[in-house]
Amino acid sequence: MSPSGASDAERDRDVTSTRWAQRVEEARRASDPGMLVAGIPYARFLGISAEVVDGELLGRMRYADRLVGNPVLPALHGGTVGALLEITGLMTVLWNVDGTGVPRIINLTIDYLRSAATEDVLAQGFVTKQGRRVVNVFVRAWQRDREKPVASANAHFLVGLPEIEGSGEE
Amino acid sequence: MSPSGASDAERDRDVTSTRWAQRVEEARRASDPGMLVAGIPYARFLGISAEVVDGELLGRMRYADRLVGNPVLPALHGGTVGALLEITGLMTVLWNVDGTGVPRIINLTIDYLRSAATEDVLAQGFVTKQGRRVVNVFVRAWQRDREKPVASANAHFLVGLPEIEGSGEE
Amino acid sequence: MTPAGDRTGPISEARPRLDVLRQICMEGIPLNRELAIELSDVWPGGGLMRLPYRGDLVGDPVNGVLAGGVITALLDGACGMAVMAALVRPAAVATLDLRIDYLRPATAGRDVIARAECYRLTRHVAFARALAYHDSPEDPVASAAGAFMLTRRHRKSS
Amino acid sequence: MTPAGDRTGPISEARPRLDVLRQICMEGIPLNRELAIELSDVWPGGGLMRLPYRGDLVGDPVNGVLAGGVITALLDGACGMAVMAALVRPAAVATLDLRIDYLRPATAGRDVIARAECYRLTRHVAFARALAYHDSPEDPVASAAGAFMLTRRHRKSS
Repeated sequence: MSPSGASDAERDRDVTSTRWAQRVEEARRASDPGMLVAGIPYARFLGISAEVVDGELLGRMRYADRLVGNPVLPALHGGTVGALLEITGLMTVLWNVDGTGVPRIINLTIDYLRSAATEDVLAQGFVTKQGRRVVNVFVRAWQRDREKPVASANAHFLVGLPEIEGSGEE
Repeated sequence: MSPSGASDAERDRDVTSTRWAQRVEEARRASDPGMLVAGIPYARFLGISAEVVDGELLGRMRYADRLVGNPVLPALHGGTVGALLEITGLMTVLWNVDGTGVPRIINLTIDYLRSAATEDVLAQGFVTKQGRRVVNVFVRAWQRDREKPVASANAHFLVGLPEIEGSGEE
Repeated sequence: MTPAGDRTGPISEARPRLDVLRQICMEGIPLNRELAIELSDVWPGGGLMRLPYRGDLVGDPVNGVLAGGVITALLDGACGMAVMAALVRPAAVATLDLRIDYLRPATAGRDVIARAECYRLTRHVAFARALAYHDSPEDPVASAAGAFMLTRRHRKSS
Repeated sequence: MTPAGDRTGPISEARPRLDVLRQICMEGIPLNRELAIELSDVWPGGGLMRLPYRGDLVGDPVNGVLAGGVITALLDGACGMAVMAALVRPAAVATLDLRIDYLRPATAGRDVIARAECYRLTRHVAFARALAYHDSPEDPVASAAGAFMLTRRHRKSS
């Protein structure tokens, strides 16, 4: 909230935007969203990747013991499935919406539908609203059976902002 | 929260449950969800009805000037579209889930997708998760073009509770 | 993933004028007039609205409890009002989404009050929350969280 | 439509035992151990959790800001913990849904604290909310609202 903090954030974001723009271009040329996901340390930490299969962008979280939230059931931690939904949502925006500005997440609501077994999780996103400023994405996550989702999320992203914006309050 | 208030609520709900059970039975026999909606004063106030068209349950809110939220655009008030989504969600649970206990709404999130013009609004719900205790319903509202929804909602209902439950805290 | 709310702006410190907001939120909105919703108080970034109990707003005539949708309309309006009370410069406010948790049934025959606050204001997006209650926000009947899009008409559209 | 939360129960007034909840929330949950999340404090119906900053949890290596998903995991865990801290009798707690509003990016290099409270407890459903912040819940980076299903195993299933 301090002026210096704000200008740091400003500079950081500009650097981020430029980097992102380049990465998005490269990934699109290679038709490989995984290149973008690989640049997110937390995605690596959770074993999350993305790929295009039969023209569909899919997110995947590889099972590892560290993802467990309930060792008794056992079940994956809801927060890891939430992160997969969020990252897949972001990729869906980058893949379907023109422009290379960094989409900024406004909010998301995660619905937990079934307990997630200790195995891989897949996810796919759908753009449900594309406004000039706001994109709404619905994402579904499943394990073996696509028709039995373990969780879904509805997320809003802010898009279409210029790469470098003049500073300005409010 | 007072003991007397709690027992009043208890008694009221028991009466309500019995009435609902009868009404739900009657409406199902007549294949007319509108009979249920007509019993909700606020639905009448907003001009909301329900009908089964080609096997699909549809909610409808008839346009009236009182529904306007923004006279400049002009556009319907989001709260009225929210009420249509909520009532259609409830009807979807009653129509698709066995048992005649009163579904109790836990929560809902409304996404506003487009400004709603000053004309009728239609809505349809889909059960997205049916647990023993919780039913998750997705509802979409549109005006002339079903492919251009004006709003959608995701709601949780508590179901499958016995008609008359012993009292008990927590 | 960078959150949207990264350009924090000050919430107006000038006390919003109750009469101006009342005109916008009440007289200007037919549904609020129909529901007889009253803007009771307003302060920087927040305010209070009251919905008088009325039999034609109940969800079930047997128990006389107000319909959930009435409380949704009240909370929706209250959150939007809080955003307007937070703005330094005027903007068009559009609800992106609104979550309502129904905590317990309202008590039949009693008015419902909504206390709303805009707790984060950024250039493009505002966040608000509200509680609906009879006596005290400590004992709510419903709670709401919403995100709002801000559009300033005097800026060039891009 | 009758809200679900109509059988209000008392939130436990006994101070929950930090060591017991710590065992359940921390040692018992591999992800929390991996993230080095710490249960700092607990009280009836609420508590504090701290997530230490770490480079491998960031969303973008350029700016070093923690990924949104890390904060989601923290807020999810904190809300669940608050529900457990509110229970008088033990129950299985399952998250029905969780809404997260991202208010501003976390500051690179800084720990994030989540303050959560279960603000309504009913027989079958509990409602919790939480704020994630660095210094003060008055200046949050994210907020959460969730609904939780309670299942008591000792009751006969029906």
